[in-house]
Amino acid sequence: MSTTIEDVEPEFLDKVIIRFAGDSGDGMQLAGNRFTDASAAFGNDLATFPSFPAEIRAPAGTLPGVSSFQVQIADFDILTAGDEPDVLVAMNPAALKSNLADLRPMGTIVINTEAFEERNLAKAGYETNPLSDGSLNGYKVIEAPMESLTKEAVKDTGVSGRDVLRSKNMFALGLMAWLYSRPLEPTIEWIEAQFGKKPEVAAANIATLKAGYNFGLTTEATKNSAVSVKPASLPPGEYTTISGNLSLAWGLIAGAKATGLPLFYGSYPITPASDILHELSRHKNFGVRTFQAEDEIAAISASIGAAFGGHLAVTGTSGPGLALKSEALSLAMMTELPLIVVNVQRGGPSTGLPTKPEQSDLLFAMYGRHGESPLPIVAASSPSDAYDAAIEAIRIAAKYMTPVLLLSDNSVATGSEPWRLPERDSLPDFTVRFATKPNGPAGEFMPYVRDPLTFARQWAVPGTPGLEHRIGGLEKEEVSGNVSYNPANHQLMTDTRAWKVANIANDIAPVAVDDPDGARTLVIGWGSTLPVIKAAVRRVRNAGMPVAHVHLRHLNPFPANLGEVLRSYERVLVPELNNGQLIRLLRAEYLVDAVGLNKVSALPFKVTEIETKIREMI
Amino acid sequence: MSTTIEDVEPEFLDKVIIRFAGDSGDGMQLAGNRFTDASAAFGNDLATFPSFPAEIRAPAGTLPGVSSFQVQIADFDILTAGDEPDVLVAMNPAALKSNLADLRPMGTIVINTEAFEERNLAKAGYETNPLSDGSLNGYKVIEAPMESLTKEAVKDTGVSGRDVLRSKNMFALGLMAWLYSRPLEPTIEWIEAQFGKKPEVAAANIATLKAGYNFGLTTEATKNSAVSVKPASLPPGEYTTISGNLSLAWGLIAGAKATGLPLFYGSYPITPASDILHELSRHKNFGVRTFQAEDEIAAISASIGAAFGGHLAVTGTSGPGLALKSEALSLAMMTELPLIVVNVQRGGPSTGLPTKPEQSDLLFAMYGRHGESPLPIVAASSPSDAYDAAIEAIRIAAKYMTPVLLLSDNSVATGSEPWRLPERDSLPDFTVRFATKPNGPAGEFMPYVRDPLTFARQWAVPGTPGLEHRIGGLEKEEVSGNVSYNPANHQLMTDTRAWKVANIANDIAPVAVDDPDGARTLVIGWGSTLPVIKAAVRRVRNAGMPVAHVHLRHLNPFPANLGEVLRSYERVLVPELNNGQLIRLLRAEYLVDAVGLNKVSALPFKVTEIETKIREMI
Amino acid sequence: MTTIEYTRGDFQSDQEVRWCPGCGDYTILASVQKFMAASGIVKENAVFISGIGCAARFPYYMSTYGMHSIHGRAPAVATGLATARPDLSVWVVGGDGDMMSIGGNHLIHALRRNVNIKILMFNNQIYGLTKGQYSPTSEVGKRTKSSPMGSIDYPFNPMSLALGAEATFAARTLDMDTKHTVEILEAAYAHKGSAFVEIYQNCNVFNDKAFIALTGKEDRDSNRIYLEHGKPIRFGQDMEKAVIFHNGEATIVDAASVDETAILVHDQTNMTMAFALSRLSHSPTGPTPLGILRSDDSRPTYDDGVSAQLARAKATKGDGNIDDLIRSLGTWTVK
Amino acid sequence: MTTIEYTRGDFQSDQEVRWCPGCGDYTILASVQKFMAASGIVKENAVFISGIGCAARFPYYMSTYGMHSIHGRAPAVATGLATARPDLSVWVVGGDGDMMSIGGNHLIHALRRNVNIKILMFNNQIYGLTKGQYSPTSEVGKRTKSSPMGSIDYPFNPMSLALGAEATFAARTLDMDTKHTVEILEAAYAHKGSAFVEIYQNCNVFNDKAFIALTGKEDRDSNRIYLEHGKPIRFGQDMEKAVIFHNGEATIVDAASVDETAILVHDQTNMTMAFALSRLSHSPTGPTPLGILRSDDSRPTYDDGVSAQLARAKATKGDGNIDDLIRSLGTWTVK
Ligand SMILES: Cc1ncc(C[n+]2csc(CCOP(=O)(O)OP(=O)(O)O)c2C)c(N)n1
Ligand SMILES: Cc1ncc(C[n+]2csc(CCOP(=O)(O)OP(=O)(O)O)c2C)c(N)n1
Ligand code: SF4
Ligand code: SF4
Ligand SMILES: [Mg+2]
Ligand SMILES: [Mg+2]
Repeated sequence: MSTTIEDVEPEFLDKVIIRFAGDSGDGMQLAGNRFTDASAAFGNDLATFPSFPAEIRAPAGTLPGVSSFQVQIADFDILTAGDEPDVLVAMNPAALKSNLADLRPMGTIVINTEAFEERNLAKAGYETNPLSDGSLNGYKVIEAPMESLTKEAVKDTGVSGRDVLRSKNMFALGLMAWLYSRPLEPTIEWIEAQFGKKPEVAAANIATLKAGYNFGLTTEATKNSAVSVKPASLPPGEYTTISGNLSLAWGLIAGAKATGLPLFYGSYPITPASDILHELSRHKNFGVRTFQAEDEIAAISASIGAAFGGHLAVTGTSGPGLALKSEALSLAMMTELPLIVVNVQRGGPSTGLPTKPEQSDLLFAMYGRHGESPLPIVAASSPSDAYDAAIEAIRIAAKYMTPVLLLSDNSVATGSEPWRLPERDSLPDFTVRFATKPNGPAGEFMPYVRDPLTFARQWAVPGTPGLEHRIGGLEKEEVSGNVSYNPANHQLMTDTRAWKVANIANDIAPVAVDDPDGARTLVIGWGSTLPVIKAAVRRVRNAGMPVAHVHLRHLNPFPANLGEVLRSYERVLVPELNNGQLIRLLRAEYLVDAVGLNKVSALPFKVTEIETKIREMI
Repeated sequence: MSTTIEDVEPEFLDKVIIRFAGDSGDGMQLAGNRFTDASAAFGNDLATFPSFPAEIRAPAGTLPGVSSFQVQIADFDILTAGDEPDVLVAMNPAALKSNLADLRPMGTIVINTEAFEERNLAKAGYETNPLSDGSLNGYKVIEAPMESLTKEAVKDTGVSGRDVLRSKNMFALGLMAWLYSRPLEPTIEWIEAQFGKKPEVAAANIATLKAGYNFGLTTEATKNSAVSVKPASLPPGEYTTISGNLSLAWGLIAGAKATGLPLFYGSYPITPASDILHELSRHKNFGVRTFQAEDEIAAISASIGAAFGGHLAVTGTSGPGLALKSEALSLAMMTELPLIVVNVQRGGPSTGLPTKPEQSDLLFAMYGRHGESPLPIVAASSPSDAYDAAIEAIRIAAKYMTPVLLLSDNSVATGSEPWRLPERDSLPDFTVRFATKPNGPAGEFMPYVRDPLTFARQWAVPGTPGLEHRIGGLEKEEVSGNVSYNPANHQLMTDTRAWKVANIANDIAPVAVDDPDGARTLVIGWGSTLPVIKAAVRRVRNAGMPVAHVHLRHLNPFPANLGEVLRSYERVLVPELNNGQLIRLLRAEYLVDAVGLNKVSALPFKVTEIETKIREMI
Repeated sequence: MTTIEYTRGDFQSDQEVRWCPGCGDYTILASVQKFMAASGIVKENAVFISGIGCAARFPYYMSTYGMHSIHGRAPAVATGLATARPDLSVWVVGGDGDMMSIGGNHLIHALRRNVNIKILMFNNQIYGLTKGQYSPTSEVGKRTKSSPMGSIDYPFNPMSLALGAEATFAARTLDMDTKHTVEILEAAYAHKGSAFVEIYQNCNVFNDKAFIALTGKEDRDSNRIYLEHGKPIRFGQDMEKAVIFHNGEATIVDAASVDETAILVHDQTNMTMAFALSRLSHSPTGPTPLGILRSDDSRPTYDDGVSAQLARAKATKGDGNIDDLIRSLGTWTVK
Repeated sequence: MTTIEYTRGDFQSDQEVRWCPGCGDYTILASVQKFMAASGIVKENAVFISGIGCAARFPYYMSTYGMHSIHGRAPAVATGLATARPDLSVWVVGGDGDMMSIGGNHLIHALRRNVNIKILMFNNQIYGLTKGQYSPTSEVGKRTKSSPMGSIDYPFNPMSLALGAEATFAARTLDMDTKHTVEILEAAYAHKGSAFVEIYQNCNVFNDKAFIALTGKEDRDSNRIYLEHGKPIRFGQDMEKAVIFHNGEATIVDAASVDETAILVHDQTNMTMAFALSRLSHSPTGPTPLGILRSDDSRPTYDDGVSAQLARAKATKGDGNIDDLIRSLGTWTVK
């Protein structure tokens, strides 16, 4: 079997700027050139910008000794090597220090950790280690002990002495090849040609190259995969750049704050959701409790326990983990406790493609429980939107006493974009009021007395005198909450649970149709396809053809006006990164003959793919 | 809280015949009369048939000493107390012996186990104990040590001596009240009136009555709940009477036999699926291996292991267990191993109503996995049909190398009906041929080489020299089966998995429409509603109105002609014991404006409910 | 906290108890209610969490807060509750199937974490609710509906399993022995951390007399080995039997046959000794240790650890401010 | 069965090994391949089943049959396979997270059932694949991405847990010590029933040097306690240390300070002794027992039990006939 052909993907990228930086002895120019060639072989447009130390022999490890090579790769004609790099490879502290300022916010830094020891830090003028002092918090950091990994990789190739570490640039190159799905072949061929006479050197370079690539693969390293299409101009305001996992975590903290309840996050690590756990575990001073459970079932079960105890409970995971949570989620539904279940979708089914984007868990979120078990579903459409989506999910959960599914995906989670920050002190008020007084005729507490408007039951937490009560997974008698086998009651409770969720349609914004020109064709999407659909719609309109766009935040219930909107267009296109999931819900609900544009190739849509389809339809 | 109001259900029953039998001192007449009164209070039509010992003082425990009381309850006018009882309460061996011959096949026997000791057995003329010698295999047996339970129940009531056991008839009565959802109140009132002067006797009787009722509740005892509407006349043939759990178990044995493979059944007990495990564990001489796992995840995982090893593997459960199997089922789908997942649906969501019928897991079966994970779904429509449905599921699984969901429900599982047996030696031949030779260019085995017609991959089992290979849950490269991150390959494999299942539509019978009179209205159903829909359709037709009926065995894929059939009717009615699940699939797939008739009250449909709706629509 | 005077009845709920008459669960319920009334636990602070099974109906019968959750997950639900709300007294109740079959993983993880929850496992060596299949504590050879030719599953020894999972408190008692049950409950409550209490419980319907060796008039005195911390381990009708260490194993001998000093003095803080004692009986058909095998308060509890980290974070970083948090990566302004 | 001559290479698959350079998994892979070649196992009869994790990529690198299943479920998959196909040699491979976190329940149940599978747990005390969170074997206080203030989870002692779960075979070895690893694999294979082998494995990327006390030049000789059945337990640079039983616990002493006869003679069939030895170290930062803690062939295996019941059923009832079965409840005829 060939090494890498299987893994090569003709990645879609609007554009990416990568800068390799290291000591002048680190072979960064070579790494950069090889990466450029591999990309050229691949049909991308390229522009490069090498930068050498000004001094011929600046001392190793110092700032003046840093050498760098920047390459911009794009799908379209480009003229310059770009401005802010998206990725910085930093082989030593000096390289980091002299290049970090250029890196875009939330960019990726690939670090050769072993170079970050005291002597090198001092040479670069660092007083504390940037790897641990928190100064890299705003970036996505991939750490690798490149030196020892290189040593190990070349162990059996016959190189020795100074030659051993020579090939560590190949480690960096291999890792970048994994992150940006470049083929290894051109580089291997080049190495073989170059070192034909020194087979051991060739072998060492190839071994290290592969080691870097495999390191990415084995540790499930993900690139920033969101395709962010910047609007022509940003509206005025204060901005930061944010990735989706972070903003989602912050949204959870903010939403919990809005309810006045402490946040509890139960989770089991899983790509690409783990970073939410990591981020939340850093904010204990917000009263956030993170619980790393033994598995996803324990994670949701513990969260249900915390919810029963009056915490704003959240459990986060990705597809396989959501599958495991299904039974307990049904319990949360039956007990009508607020709970947020975050699902960061990845390529499926089964273990699938853990580091790839896909939107294929929508129907699972909708129907993934036994029995009639309706739950609200909220989806985040972009990295910054994940903040608002999390707050909205919490609003619904707390107000309606219901679990809510919050869908993100790999593109939202690991992608990043500029985010116009909400004003200070603008957090909404969702203050939760626990029950404090008995509500039963005999002075007892009846847990299934409902609010007449929201159908929500009351939340009485242990520790409150006089409200002692029991809940559970057997069917409950209305009002009293006692176990009931009564048929009429089962019908009533089933209907009530359905109504409760359906009724939320009246409490969410109607869909806003983006249709400046009175179009007859509507594109409707959800989740991380937002920027691509927007760009495609813009291009079609620029070509003088009217087309409307709707993007859904609420997947269940649908906004009240959705049916009307859909029926007011002649043609409806539903682009999704799955085999047609939203479209099934729309067709079943509204009987509209919508058309799907589907892609399940572990890649985001290209703007042109959607553009072409829209043009075809119009 | 009142004791029983919560649990009372106005049960739908076409008709049921119950016979209480015991020693003349056992109070059977009284139990029978009370049961009759409770049913009358309930609005049923009734006919009773008491039968007393011929001899005035026949010795206790002997055949001549047996006293019995039969009552027939029905929804419609009845004239006699019926012929074959559906249920026999046998308080001692003599009662069993003298009444068993009358009991209908697959009927229920409620046994007072403690009376079945040597002396009583001898008195009744039994040489071996019928409770353990297998002679009750054809029945559903509910055993209860009524004497000691009665003793315990009355412990604190103050009765003593001979009075203690007097109330054991109340235990039997309470248990019957649970099984047939009769209210306890009328009986309690009667007891209080009757024993007003002996409060301790009244208390003892009430305590025992409740103990019997609670015994049913606590041990999740289920009645035979199927509503079997007998056809006017049975076609000629050899018949037996069968319950759905048994026929499903036998169908699995038969289907495995047809493939030539040993049967492996991995399961964790759960109501109402446990009896499949019990039945299969009795047939080890068929080479059947049953594995009682630590949980449902282990049950399906072990079954996947057995399937990898070349067994015809089956895992059976009910809703909550299916939820737990979701992740592993996705693995089975990805590895494309044959596997049958039996789901005996019960009232949901969560723990729900474990002993009640419901059809609410269809969408869960369809979409209950993360990622794009399509699987065939086959449903059993009646107790006898479960045999054929099991065989069909196995045919599809083995031929297409895919897991198959086999849906049953509480009505199918615990109900019973006459079954026209297949001829001897008529078992179809599904012989599985394992791969024996390498299929790769270099003499290796490539597990994802596919059959051009079925898209099935080859099944090579460990132990076969030269075919060593690895499978797993990461996306697989076509043909080679190696792990692949290639986008085009992911699209291809996703599409192939979808096509493979969709293509089965060409290998199943087109739907047969029952439409003798050229109707304009179609009723379409699935699963255990078959007999009720049939009866309703018959009544409508008898009233001179044409109506068509289709009942689906295959829920995914749908038969190839289904769309055409649906579109050829003006009105389509979809009655389901859920909130509208099949109807969503039909609407999304065919855009037909079907109308649902839905009931989620833990009860089967009444014939009149469906009849009324059809009349309304026509 | 003012002490409130409770009676047993204060802990009885309004729900009819629906176990089979004569079921051992009744006695345990009474013991728990009795213990509760005297424990000093304020009623509204007590929570009973259960899974599914006959035993798991328990919370309905307690007038405290409670949750009848799903099969096997009660220890995990309780872990979340106790971590979120260290002010509560959280109790877990379940059967041998609930805790050791489907729930085995949550049980062992709760024990190793030392979450401050008290776990009561009603071991009847059978699945009661589903009408009598063998459980992970059923003896080899047991014939049930799912094992008509006899079970071939070697059972767990619940005490050994709990200790192997680092339980800081592991004890065993008997449904019938209410006095002892209450004592053990008191000790479990007093213990800092998770406590695992196995209660042998007779299921008179599906597995009657499983514990007859410990409950039958003839045998019980010769088979009950009551452990007491600091006391030499002797038992029998006339305390004629003793436990010694022999060849690295706890072994039963005639007390008269050994030197008094050879008799094992029970040390409930000694892990290996606890394990050795757990091996004295695998199924309770002969002499069986009852009482506290292990109780060690030296390990910090999980919930205390969580609270301490929260307090420390607040002390060093101050109360979190969301407006600052979302600006913590640096901002820029578009005019 | 004819014996086939294999070399290590015969067990290498065509797939590129993708672990990080220097990862302990490489050494273990080599040891397993070496063992396999010499074991006498016919290649097509060997099956490697794994869950998910770095360790769990193992089956791809073996040229035998294999399945890379899902996280935590490998012992259950293997149980099904071994029960269905007792003719195969079934091996399970996984990490400490795979086996002891999400897969803990299947592990303990496989051990108690004594299914004939061989379980190799690569314990690197970290979650490698998901980039370095603490695992159920990580030490308290460990700072990781998910525990920035230090972990408060008390870890399992894998040997204690396995023994508490009735493991009939429990052994520990070290990735670097290939000779010892191969010996342990041989013993595990020879054992009748389930074998649990913990292999300390260095994750040089996320948890480097976790086992330095056992692998570092300076300390290793003084910290490796190699157990040998029937031999007194001595260790150290010059065998100057010994293990004795003291106060019911295994204790390390200067060999010189005790009488030769006081030194514990290792008896691998003795469950309590095995447990006592497992308590000598909780995390391998000091003297740590290596080798076979327990090996007891006396308990029947699960798969043999299943086969025996099938054979007995056939012998007594004859081969099943489906036409008779469906008629077994009695039939009637409609003409
Ligand atoms: C997920 C799931 N699987 C299976 C069941 C069925 N079930 C309910 S209780 C039980 C076991 C009962 O045994 P045990 O826990 O020992 O409790 P007992 O009834 O003996 O008190 C089983 C298998 C269920 N409710 N949920
Ligand atoms: C259901 C599920 N949950 C979580 C994950 C993510 N995951 C994969 S491997 C792993 C743990 C890896 O640790 P370990 O088992 O110790 O193996 P190692 O990588 O250290 O060899 C986790 C949490 C998953 N693949 N599936
Ligand atoms: S079945 Fe057994 S455990 Fe359950 S209530 Fe009855 S006696 Fe008790
Ligand atoms: S992350 Fe650790 S365990 Fe995984 S391959 Fe790399 S060194 Fe090995
Ligand atoms: Mg039990
Ligand atoms: Mg690990």
